[in-house]
Order: sequence, then structure tokens, then C-alpha cells
Amino acid sequence: MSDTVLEIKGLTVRLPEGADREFAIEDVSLTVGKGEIVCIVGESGSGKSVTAFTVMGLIPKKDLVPVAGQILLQGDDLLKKSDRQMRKLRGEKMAMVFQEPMTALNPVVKVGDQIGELLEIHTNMSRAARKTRVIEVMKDVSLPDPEKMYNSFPHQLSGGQRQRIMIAMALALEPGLLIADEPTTALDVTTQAEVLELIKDIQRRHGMGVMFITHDFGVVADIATRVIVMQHGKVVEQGTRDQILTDPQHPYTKMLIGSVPSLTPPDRPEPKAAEVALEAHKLNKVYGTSGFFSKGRVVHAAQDVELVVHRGETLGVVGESGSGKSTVARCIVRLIDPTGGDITINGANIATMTEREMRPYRQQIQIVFQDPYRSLNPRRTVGQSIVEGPMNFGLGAAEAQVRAEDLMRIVGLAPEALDRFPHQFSGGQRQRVCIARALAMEPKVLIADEAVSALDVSVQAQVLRLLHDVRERYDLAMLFITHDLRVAAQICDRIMVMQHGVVVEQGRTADVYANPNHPYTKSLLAAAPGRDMDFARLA
Amino acid sequence: MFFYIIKRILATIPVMVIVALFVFLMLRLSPGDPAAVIAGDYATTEDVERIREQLGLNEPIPVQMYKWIAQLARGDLGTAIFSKLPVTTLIGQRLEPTLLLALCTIIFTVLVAVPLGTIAAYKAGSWIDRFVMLFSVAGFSVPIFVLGYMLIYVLSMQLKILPVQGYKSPFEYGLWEFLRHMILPVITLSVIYIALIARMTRATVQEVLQEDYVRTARAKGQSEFKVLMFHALRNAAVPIVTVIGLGIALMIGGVVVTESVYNIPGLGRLVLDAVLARDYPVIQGLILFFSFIYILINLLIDLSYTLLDPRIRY
Amino acid sequence: MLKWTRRNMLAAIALAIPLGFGGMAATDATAESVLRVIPHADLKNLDPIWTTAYISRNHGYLIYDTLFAMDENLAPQPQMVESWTTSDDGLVWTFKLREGLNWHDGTPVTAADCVASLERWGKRDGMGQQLFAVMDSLTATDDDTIVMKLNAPYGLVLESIGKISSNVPFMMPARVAATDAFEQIDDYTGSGPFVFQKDLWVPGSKVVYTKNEAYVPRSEPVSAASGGKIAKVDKVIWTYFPDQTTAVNALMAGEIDYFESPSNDLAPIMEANPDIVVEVNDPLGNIGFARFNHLLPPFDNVEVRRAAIMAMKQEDYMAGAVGDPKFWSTCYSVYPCGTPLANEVGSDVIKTGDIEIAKAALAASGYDGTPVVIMQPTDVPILSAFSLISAEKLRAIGMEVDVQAMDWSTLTSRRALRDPVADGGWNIFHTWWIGADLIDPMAIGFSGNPDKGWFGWAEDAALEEARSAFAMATTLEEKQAFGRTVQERLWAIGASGQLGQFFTPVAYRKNVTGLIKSPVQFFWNLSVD
Amino acid sequence: MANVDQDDLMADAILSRKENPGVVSLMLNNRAIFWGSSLLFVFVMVAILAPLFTADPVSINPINRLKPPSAATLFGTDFLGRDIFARTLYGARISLVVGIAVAIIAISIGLVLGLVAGYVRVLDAVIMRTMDGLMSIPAILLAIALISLSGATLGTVIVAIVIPEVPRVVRLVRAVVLTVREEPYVEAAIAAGTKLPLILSRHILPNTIAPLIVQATYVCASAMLTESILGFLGAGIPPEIPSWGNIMSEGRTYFQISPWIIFFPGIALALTVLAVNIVGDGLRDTLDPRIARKM
Repeated sequence: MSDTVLEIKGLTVRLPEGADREFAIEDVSLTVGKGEIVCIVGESGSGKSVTAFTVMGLIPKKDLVPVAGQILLQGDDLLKKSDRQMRKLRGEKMAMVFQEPMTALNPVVKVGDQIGELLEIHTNMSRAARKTRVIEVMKDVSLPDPEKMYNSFPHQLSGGQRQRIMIAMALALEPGLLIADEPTTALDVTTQAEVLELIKDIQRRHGMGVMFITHDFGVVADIATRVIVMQHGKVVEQGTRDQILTDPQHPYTKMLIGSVPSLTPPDRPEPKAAEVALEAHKLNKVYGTSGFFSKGRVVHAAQDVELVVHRGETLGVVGESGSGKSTVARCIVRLIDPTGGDITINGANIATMTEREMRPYRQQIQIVFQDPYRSLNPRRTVGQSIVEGPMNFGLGAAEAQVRAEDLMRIVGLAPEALDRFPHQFSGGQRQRVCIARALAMEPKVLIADEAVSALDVSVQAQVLRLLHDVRERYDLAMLFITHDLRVAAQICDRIMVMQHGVVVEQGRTADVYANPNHPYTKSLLAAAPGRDMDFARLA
Repeated sequence: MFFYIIKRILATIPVMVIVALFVFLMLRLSPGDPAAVIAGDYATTEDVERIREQLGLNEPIPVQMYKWIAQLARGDLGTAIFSKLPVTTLIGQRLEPTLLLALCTIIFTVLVAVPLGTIAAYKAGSWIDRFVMLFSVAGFSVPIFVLGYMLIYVLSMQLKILPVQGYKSPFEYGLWEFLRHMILPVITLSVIYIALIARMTRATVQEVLQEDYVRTARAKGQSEFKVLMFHALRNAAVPIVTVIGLGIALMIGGVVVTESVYNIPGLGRLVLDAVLARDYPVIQGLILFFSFIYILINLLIDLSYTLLDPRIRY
Repeated sequence: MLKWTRRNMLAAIALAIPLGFGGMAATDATAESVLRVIPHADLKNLDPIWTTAYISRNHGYLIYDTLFAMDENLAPQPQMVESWTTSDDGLVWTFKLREGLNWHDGTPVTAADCVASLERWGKRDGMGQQLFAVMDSLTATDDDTIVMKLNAPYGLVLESIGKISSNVPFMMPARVAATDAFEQIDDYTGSGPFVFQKDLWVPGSKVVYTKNEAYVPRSEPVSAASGGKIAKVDKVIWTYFPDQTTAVNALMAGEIDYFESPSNDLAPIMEANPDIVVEVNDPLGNIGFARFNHLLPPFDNVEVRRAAIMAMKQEDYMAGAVGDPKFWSTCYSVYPCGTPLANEVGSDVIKTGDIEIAKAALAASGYDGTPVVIMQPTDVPILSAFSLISAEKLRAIGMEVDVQAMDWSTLTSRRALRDPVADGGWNIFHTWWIGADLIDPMAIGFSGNPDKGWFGWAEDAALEEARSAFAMATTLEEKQAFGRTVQERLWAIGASGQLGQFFTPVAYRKNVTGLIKSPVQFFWNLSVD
Repeated sequence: MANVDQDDLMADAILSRKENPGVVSLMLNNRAIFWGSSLLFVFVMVAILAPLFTADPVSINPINRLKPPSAATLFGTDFLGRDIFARTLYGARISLVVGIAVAIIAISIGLVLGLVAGYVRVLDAVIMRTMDGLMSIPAILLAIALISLSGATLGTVIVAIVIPEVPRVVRLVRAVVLTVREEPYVEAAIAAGTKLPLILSRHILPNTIAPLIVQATYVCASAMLTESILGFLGAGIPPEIPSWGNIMSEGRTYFQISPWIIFFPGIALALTVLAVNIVGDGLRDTLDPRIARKM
């Protein structure tokens, strides 16, 4: 039928030898119609990207081989096309927007030329004609002052602008099909909102078919007309946005949607006045020194930050990238030296301590990092990683072993796994190990720096639960750094909103979410994808 | 940018000082002295002593060092003990051949190595790639002088198609004569260098080809050739240029050998002769000169980054 | 990038072709006659009085002239001198300079210049010192007359000022000769047949001499250093080749006309080439030495020295270091075989050349196993070979040997040390002297005076007596008599081991003619066609 | 952020390769390393067993000098009538000793300096400037000067070759340290109160091993070449010792009349260095220390 842009029939792609399963995607069938946005949702390894790249013909031929099925772009089968023909189609009939706008743009070529390149390839426009067209599309994606921006390089643009360039590039030749692979995942929440708006708008105006890959149900809620859920390379369920979000049939879909944290904080009991575990006063961190020659480019990463965390309480620090939230965390753990202010842990000011003086206090304050793949030394067994701390503080090998085993159970892993190496664990499991490692020190304060951001939503939910439990169990004071308002809403008793190194708002989570005072907080909440849907309730 | 250059130039001073002291002490604390060489075979111990006095070689080392440094501060590299010519003059006389040899070598190398490396990277695993890699390993493995002799033996002695030795200045004898005499030395000298750069190019281009923006280019339907030229190479430029810079040191070493095999009156041989004759001022002057050049070139290279990569700003 | 490279190559070619022909045309234009020479060494410095280096001496012969000069029988003949007289008591010598002698700058050569030059030379040269020791006065009575007054009759006046090899008393302008004898001159004005082009000089590579049009040669036929020095080429260009192979190739490829000292081993290749002549030009050749350090054990013991000498079979050294027998011969006289004083008195010790006998002798000498340090100059192939052969022989007769490799310049400085081995001293080093430097007992190598003598510091009163007696002797018979005594003593004390007489050939292209037979390389009378 | 998802495609495609199995097994699977090391092994054996099947490499015999290869003297004789075959076999010893010694020394010194420079901010500038200085002096010149000035012995030659090699190693190690010290697991260790020595030895050092092994092979190879070049220029190991460089430099003069003097040691040298380089490349491809390339 004519209004089908893309139709995939029983597509199967084989994985190379020695992979964890035989097929990357198996018997995938789907259609993208004119003027609809089809979201493909799934966790990592679900094969959603493979599907997209197979359509574009950009899969590494050595590794991935389509073995069955058809991909019909406006009727004709892409799998039967020669490389040359595919090149012709790419950009002209179908275009793609990638996840990382920074790396997806050639850093050493003017953005204007990069868009122009497309016209150069597929049309015989004159230089001048190309330029006018480029500026046209740049206007179309509402980039400020296109004439000027034409000559700028990617690194001179903001993340959002880069992604707009990518989109402009995709639009330049008015392709029938636009494939967007996690186009907003790398962006801050406010930017994300804008870009999503743009894509919707573009799609409406040009009436193209959009295949939108994402892992974020919030985004799905905002943008999808139809939804396709994939798991382990298979399509488990598909339907209209509302069918899927309000009335999912397949248990996996249910589970996924159920794991999406709600944006409305649960009402918590007023925290009992517990002792203060951690206190920061007038905390400052300035990066970059103004040297004699270097024209003193200084970044005020944290400015007069005040914070207090009581035992048994979780303080959330939310903000977009560059807000200085991580800086605060790292100062408090003394991974970097604050340029000013006090950090008090039960009475002692550790802000100005030397490394030697600091050591005894290290025990009391532990941190869990974002990236589960780099947080563990790949050359040491998780056991060794866990006992390292305690043994630094004189715990005997035997006791350390025992403690490690208990902790493994607590974080929900088999004690036997202690002598395995990190690469034998999944992301979520590694994060559990990291938590165990932190707990092994029996700290008073636990800092979670974007500890769940890198995890798939289902795993994320479990790890959040774990963090909550251990906080209860050890009566920890927890400092929870995140950019994700949903997560923050669920786990934090109080939150603290940071922007450009300054705390703009602070208060009980429920209050802040209910009626934010500071405009920035407002914009953050307003931008949260799928804010009008409350998934958790469905589960 | 301007400040950066100043800063970098200032930064070279301590390095140069270190080099200067190192060289000076190395020379003075080692046996062998020019006086004896000068005095010749029939000289008596007395003669040798007299001459040492004349050359001021029996002053205490700190004094000598002080004098020398003071001299340097005045931009004076001193006077050769034997020829009694200012070291700067000697360098002047020898600069042209070495400079042109180096220049031709670099040009030739780049012309050969970069395309080789790029193709190898693009066709990774193919027979071309294997060939290039094999060549680049072999290039590292053949002693430069053996190579030189083989070339002379075959091309000059047997086939008689190229001159055996010597240097013909393009300004006196014309470009053609110059090139004829340069071919063998340049090939000899460039082999190891080609190996190095081809290998480096391959590595970088291969890395760049993994980048997202290459994928983007393909998504645009760009042809593989253009992808390689327009996207891959342009991004590979910085590391490649860097190696060319680091390679300069490598090449200066090779120059010494090449010049003595092909009897090119360049700086390399000047320094070699000076070492064998213990002509301290010349040795010191030249080593300083070489390291200065090296540092200078690498400074220029760092600056060239700003042209190659807009992200780099000083 | 590829596009770019292509464009470049095209550019290069485009440039090359026209310019190339232009260049060729230019080269054809030059018609002056040039003699392109590979000298035996790099001309490192330009003062033949300041240094004894042979290369500087040859340079001297090109641009300077001498009062007297040796003919091919090593008899002194007048060169700058027109005529001379000797008083009957032989104490007063009067020399008259010939007409038409001019410095390169056009000013006439005066007697005063010559006096100054002789005096400077007298401060450095061994024979010069001897001569001045017996001299009362040396004066220029007028522009072309030199008067020399001696305080005792001296047999070697002409032999000294007509000395053929280092240091040759070259005549320089008074202003130049005024330079301290231990400092280098920096004015290279001479009066010789060629003019040195300072600004074309590239040390380590190239020296250029142009014909001295104003030079007035003597009428006599050329004979070694004596006779009419006629520059037959407009230009002599020395190009130094550090590498023998390259040098030979260059000669064969016709890029060079004359190769002063090719390695003997390469002779066959060059002989195989019809355009090239290889011949021995120096009738006296060179004498190889193993020099002992007489101050340090074990060679402070004469018997040990003699034992060592007995082991030194000349044939082995010559075959090993020189090779082709046509380039060497054994010679058991301390004076080069074929020179007036040559004889074989007392030379049985060196004739022995037998390990077993030497072994016995060593055993008898009471050698206590003190290790022997041999300094090996790795950058001089022949000496390097000598060192290795000595090492093997000494080991064979039961000595402890420690061969220490170094380059020649290190050796030259280290051999001047009289300290014990522990403090950098040494026991043996090898060298060779050209025959012309050994024709009589005055050679410093024959000295028996440890204070003024040569490295190794042999000590023997009788030897010294005989040497000074020789200096005084005036008749050939006397001279030969003292000569024999000197040699007899030298062998008796085992001053040095003598390793044989070898001849280094010269090689040149057929178009070079007029080569002068002589121990020293001269460049006049040579022509290229 | 969201690295996991970004890796989706590859994660799907080549999960298994994300893991890093035992180095040894990898090495055995790598053909380059296999051939390279077996070739090397042969040379080592030859070097060790040389005495068993050759004449005395230093005994001179002027009578039959410069004899071409024959049944009696496989590789011919040199200008002192010494057996080139014997000398070449013994030469293997020197080259290997020099190569290995230089590699070990240079790597050890470089490792220490590199760790210090990378971790002790104060000393960083000092060390690196000095290294820049050394690096700016052309290696060969430095070596020639050092040796011809301080007397040629195996020791001085090794030292002279080591000095110019050190800076590269230092730079490499420093680079690794600087990258690794930013790794979260190192920070975690710091947060766990691990003392500096332990941090270095447990978390940082292991990361330098792979690039260093690769670097070591390259150093070793270039050391052998430098040794031969020094020999060739007459500033190498005492000529009495039959190192390949020496044999060739002595054969220089006779290149045209008896090329075998240069030919055989030349081949031997080239092959050995080739073998080492091949192993090096193999290791680099298997261990892939990306930083090594960045150097």
C-alpha cells in the first residue's frame, strides 16, 4: 500500500561465531507508514539498533549477515541492492540521526559543508545553490543565525545544536524515511524536550515516516504513534502508543513499563531528626588557574554549596551536565581537593586534610560511580576488589572474606562469584559489586554518583531498590547524584537542584516536585519526558 | 596563540640548557683530547702539553664551561679547533646538502607512506595490507648502510644508471643533476621512515574508520573513496604529522650514515668527523644545533595542529 | 590527499625537465682543466709546522716553496736557493735566493721571510731543534741572502732544511712566520705553484687550489721534491671520502681522477678496469711498528721486549694487514730497505719470527704474567689488524694480553701518558711511519732519551751518543758507521718491534699523466687530458 | 552516559570479544607471534650452541684471508682469514645480549621515571623536560659521542644505546599512568584508603605491562640495529668481539671483492630484528595497548 514507507518482513540477521546467541534479530516484521513515528523500544541487546542499521545497510558485513526476510523501502527490497545502489538510496530516500551528535559529526569539517556534502553527493547543484539550500534546512530546524553557523565547527556548538545539524542533514533531501537511533539519549533533559519537539514538528510538516529507536518510555510517551517492543532480537509486542502504554499484554512489556520510576514522589514519613552525618559549608571548587600567559579561563564548578545529610536520609543532587553535581560529590570524597569551604564528617573537617590525615576518614565515606564497566579493576577478582578496603584498615583476610560473602548475599549475588572477574558480570551485577565494595568499609555516608544512569530500566529499578534497602539496613546517610528526575523522585527524601555550580533550590522532594520555586527547576520538571504518564501505577 | 608561541619558545630554553650541560660534561669527562691529535705522530709529550695550554684545555672544567656558556649566550658557537673556522660557518657550509636530503626524504616518504598506510587500513587484512605491514616491519629491520651498499652495488655498479656518490647543488648544477645524485640517498634514508609512517598512518586511519562520523558519511551515501579522503585522512592528519615530527630525530641519525655512505658533505659527516677528532666546539655546537632544530620542528608541528584540527586552539 | 600528492609529482617533473637541461648546459660550459683528487685524509688544519699530519704537509707542498728539496735519491737539491757557499771550517753557510720568487699576494720573497720561517720551524721540528741547537745565528744580510753561523760543524744542515717530510721547513711571509709555533697560522699566503682558495674550503670534504700563474719554476727536470714545479692544471680539487668503497666506485665511475691511498685489497678491482692505473708511487713505502712502553712492566725488561720481538713474524703481519705480497716485503733494517743507511746489523732478533723460540726466551726473561695492554685503533684498519695479530702472537708465547679498542685520537692522547696501566697507561701500540721519515738516525722514533724522546720512552745512553755523533758526521762513511751503531743499539734494547715494509699504491684514471715518483704526494707536473 | 546502549550494536554483534581471555592462549592463536618467536628461538639456540659446530671465531689465519664461501668455510673468511660463519654465529650472542640488555634496562629505568613523573606532580616537569632534552639529541649521535669518548666496551655501548631509548619509555609509561589514574576503579581504591605504593602496584602497574612488553620488543630491535650502525661507524663494541656490526664494518672495505663479509651477518641481523619486530607487532595486535600507538 502506498502510504507504507518501510516494510520489514521476517528479517533475520545472523551473529558471528562465538557470540552469545545465534541471531542478532530473528524474524522481525514491522512497517513504518507515511507520517507516523514508530518507536522501537528495548533494552541493550534487544537488537533494536541492529534492525535500524540493517535497514540503512550500515552493519559491518563481516560480523552481521542478513540471512532471511525482506526490507521493502517504498516497495523495493533493500537486501537485493548493490552497494552502489544502496549509496544512492542512503540520504536520498532514507536518512539517519545518531545518538552521539558530537562523534557523529566530523570534528574537522564545517557543519555547513557537512550538510552540503549530502547535496554534493546526490545532486548536481552548484556550490552557491547548495549553500542556499543548506541554510534553508538549517533555518528549517530553527538553528539561530544559520549564515554564521554554516561556518562553525561541531565543537563550537551545543549538544542540542549539533543534533539539530544532524537532523537538518537528514532532511536536506526530503527522504521518505527517517531513522533516529536514540537521538536524545546523550542530551540533557531540557534539550531533549526541544529536540523531540523538533522531530515531531518536522515529521508533521514533511509527512515522512520516522523509525525511532529508544530505551526510554518517557520519550515513547511523548513522541510515538505506534510502538514496537523488542527483546533478545525478537518483537514481543506492538501496537499503538496508548495500547502499549496503558494496556501492555506481554509480561516483558509490563515489566519494562512497571520499572519506569514515577515522577511523583511517594509520600514519605517526615524523617525523624537523626544525627547529622555529613555537612558541607561554603564548599567551592574552581577549575583552571589563571596563569601568566593562559588568559585565565576559570570554571567555577561549585560555588558556596551548602548541604547537610542526616543518617538514614537520602539527599538527591539533581542537575544537567555541567551543573557541578559530580564535582560536589568528588570533593566530599576528597578525590579532588576543594578550593574552599568545610566538609564535616562527624565533627572533623576533612576539606583541608592531607592525604595521610584523611585516611582514617576514608572508611566512613564511600562512593559508587556511574560506569559499571570501569569501576572495577578488570585484572582483579571482585572478591579482591571488595576486601581491598577493609584490609587496608587492618581487617584479617579471613574476616574480610566472610564479610565479602555476606555482602554478596545482601546485594543479591552468589558468594561463589567472589573469585570471578568483572567481565564475567553484567552491568547491573557489577554495580551491585560496587555497592558491596562500598559497604564493605562499613561507611556512615554513601555517595551514589549517577549510580544507575548507565543501567537498563529494569536493572535500574532493582539497583534502586537495593540502594534503598542497604540505606535502611545500615542507617546510611546517602548522597544521590543524578540527572534523572524520575529516579530522584523515587529514592530521595530531600533534593537539591544545581545549575552552573550553584544550588538554586533545595527542599523535601515532594514539595519541590509539587511546587518548584526556581524557574530552572520548573523547566527541568516541565521537560521530563512523559511527565503526564505515570507508568509505575500500571505495573 | 601568540602567547602560546612565546611560552613554548621560552619553554625550550631549559631543555636547551639541559642539552648543553649534558653535552659539555659528556665531552669533558671523557678520555681523548684534541691536543694529542693535533700534535701528530712524532710529537713528544711536551709538545702535547704546550698545545693543550694553547687550547685552554687544561683550565678547570667549570672555567671552561663558564666560558662556553657565556659564549653561547652571545649566540657564538665557538671556533673549530682544527680548521679554525667558526662553527657557525662550518654549519653554514654543510647545511644545504643535509637540509635538502632531509627535505626530499620527507616529501618522498609522505608521498609513498601515507597512501600505502591508508590503503592498508582501508583494506585491513587484505594482501595489500599484509604487504604493507610486512614492508613496514622489514623496513625497520634492514640496517641502513647494508641497504645503501646493496643499492649502490646494483643500481650504480652493475646497472650504471645512477651516480655512485656525491652531492650536486641544484643551484650550481641544476635540478636534474641534483635529483640524480639524491635518488639513492633518499631511498636509502627513507625506507625506515616510510615504514614508520605507513605503519602509523595505517593505525590511525584504521582507528578513525571506526568513528561515528565515518558511519554518518556512509549514511549520507558517500562513496568509500571520498569517505577515506574527505573524512578519514583529514582526521588522521594530526597523529601522522606528529610522527613525522618525532621521526626527524630518527632521520638525523640516519643522515649520519647515509652521508658517509654516499659521501655527501653534510652536517651528519661533519659531526662524525668532529667526534673522531675530538673537535669539542664543533661537537657541542652541532649537537646543540641538532636538538634546537628538533625542538623547533616539533614546535612548528604543534602549531600546525591548529590548521589541521579546528578543535585545537592555543 | 591523493589528489594533492599527484599534483605535487607532476609539478616536480614539470620543473625537473627544463631546469635539468639548463643545468647540463651549464656544466658543459666549464672548460678549465681540473684534477679531481681523493686525498689520503681529510685536511683538518692548514699549518704544516703546527701539525705533523701528512695531509697538512701535502697541502704545504702545494702552496709553499722550500729552500732545498730532496731529489729521488733523497739528496738535497736547491729549490728556492740559487746558490750557496760553506766556509772551509763548515761553520758559516751563506744561501742566495733565486730571482722571481713572489708571494701569492705579489710581494717579493725576502731573505727575512725565510729566516723567520726557519726559526718557527726550528721550534717544532725534531731535526730543526737539533740544527738550531748547534746554531749561533741565522740572519738575512740583504733581501736575498741568508747567513747561518754554526758553533760546531754539523752534518745535516741541508738534510734538515731540505727535509722532505714532516715537518717540512716551508717558507712563509715573515708576518705569518711570526705566529707562535704552538698556535695555528690563519694567513695562508705562500709562494708555491698553487694557491689555496680559503672561501671554497669545506673542512671534512673539499679543498680547492688554483694554479699560481706567477710562479717561476726551476729549469731542472722534476725529481721528487726538487726540480721545476710546473702546475699543469688550472685547478686541483681535493674531495675527501670517508668510505673506501665509495671512493673506489667514484674513481671507476670517472667522477674522480686520482685516488691517493686506496686500500691494497681494492687494487684488483681497479686493475680490472681498463681506464685505471694502479701503481706504487712511494719507493720507500711505510714501516710498521709495534711500540713498547719502556717505563712499565713487563716491557721495562729488555729481555721481555726482545722475546716479544722474536715472536713478531713480519710475513704474518704483512699478509694479514696488507694482503697481496706485491705490496709488501720484509725489512729487517731500521732504515727503510733501499735507502743509503739500510743494513742488517743486529737484526737477528727480529728475523727470528718463531713462536717456540720466543716462548723459550720469554720464559728465560722471568716474565711474571703481568698483563699487557694493547691499544687498538679501530678506525685505522691496518693498525687494527697489527694489534689483533700482536695480541695473538703474544698470547701464543704465553703472555697475558688485554686488547683495548679505541679510536686513533683516543690512542694518540693516551699514549702520551707515562702513568701505570691502572691510571690509563699502556704497554703496546702500533703505528707506521713513511720510509722517508726513517732514512737516518735522527728520526725521533729512534730516540734513546726518555725525556725528549718519543712515546714509549726508550732509554739508552750509547744510542743517544751514536745519534748525536751521526748528526755531526760529515762524510757518508762516518754516517753509515754511526747509522749501524744506532741500529745495533736499537735492536739490542728491543726499542720497538718492526712489522715489515709495505707500499700503498695510488690509483688514477689513464688520462692523468706526469706522476712524480716520491715518498710524498706532489701535485705539480700532473696533467689531465 | 548510557554507554551500554551506545554499544548496543557491537554488544549484540561481538559480545564475546568484550572479554579478555588469557594472554597466553591469544599469543598461541596469533600466527605472527608464533612464527616470530620460533624464528627467534632458533637464533637464541644458535647463539648458545655456537661453540658446538663452529671454529674459533677470533683465530686469525692471514694465509687464507678473504676466501669466498666454501665447504671448509661456509660463509668465507675476512681480511684476517677469520671464519665468517663462526663469527656470524657468535655475533648472534652479542646482538641478542645487547638487544635484551638494552630493552630490560631501558624499560626498568623508564618505568620508574614514568611512574614518578605520572604520579608525583612536582617531579613531573623536571623529569619530562630532561627527557625532552635527551630526546632532542639524535640517538645515533649521542651514542657515537658517548662511546668514542668514554671508550668502547660492551658496557658503554649498552649504556649509550639505553640513554636515548629511555625517554620514549618514560613518555609511554607516564601516558598510561595519567589515563589510568582517572579510572573510577583507581578512584575507588583511593576512596578505600589504599596507600600509594599499593595503588601503583595493584591498579596502575598492571596496565603498563602490555604496552611495555610491546615497547620492549621495539627497543630490543632498534638496539640491535643501533649496535650494528655504531659498529659500522667504527664506534661500537671492541672489534675483537665478533658482533654483527663489527664484522660488517670490517667488511666495508672489502664490500666489492668479498661481499659475503657484509652479506651474511647482514642477513642474520635483518632476520633477527625482523623476528623481534614481528613478535612485537603480534603482541601489539593481541594486547592492543592503544596508548602504545599514541606514542
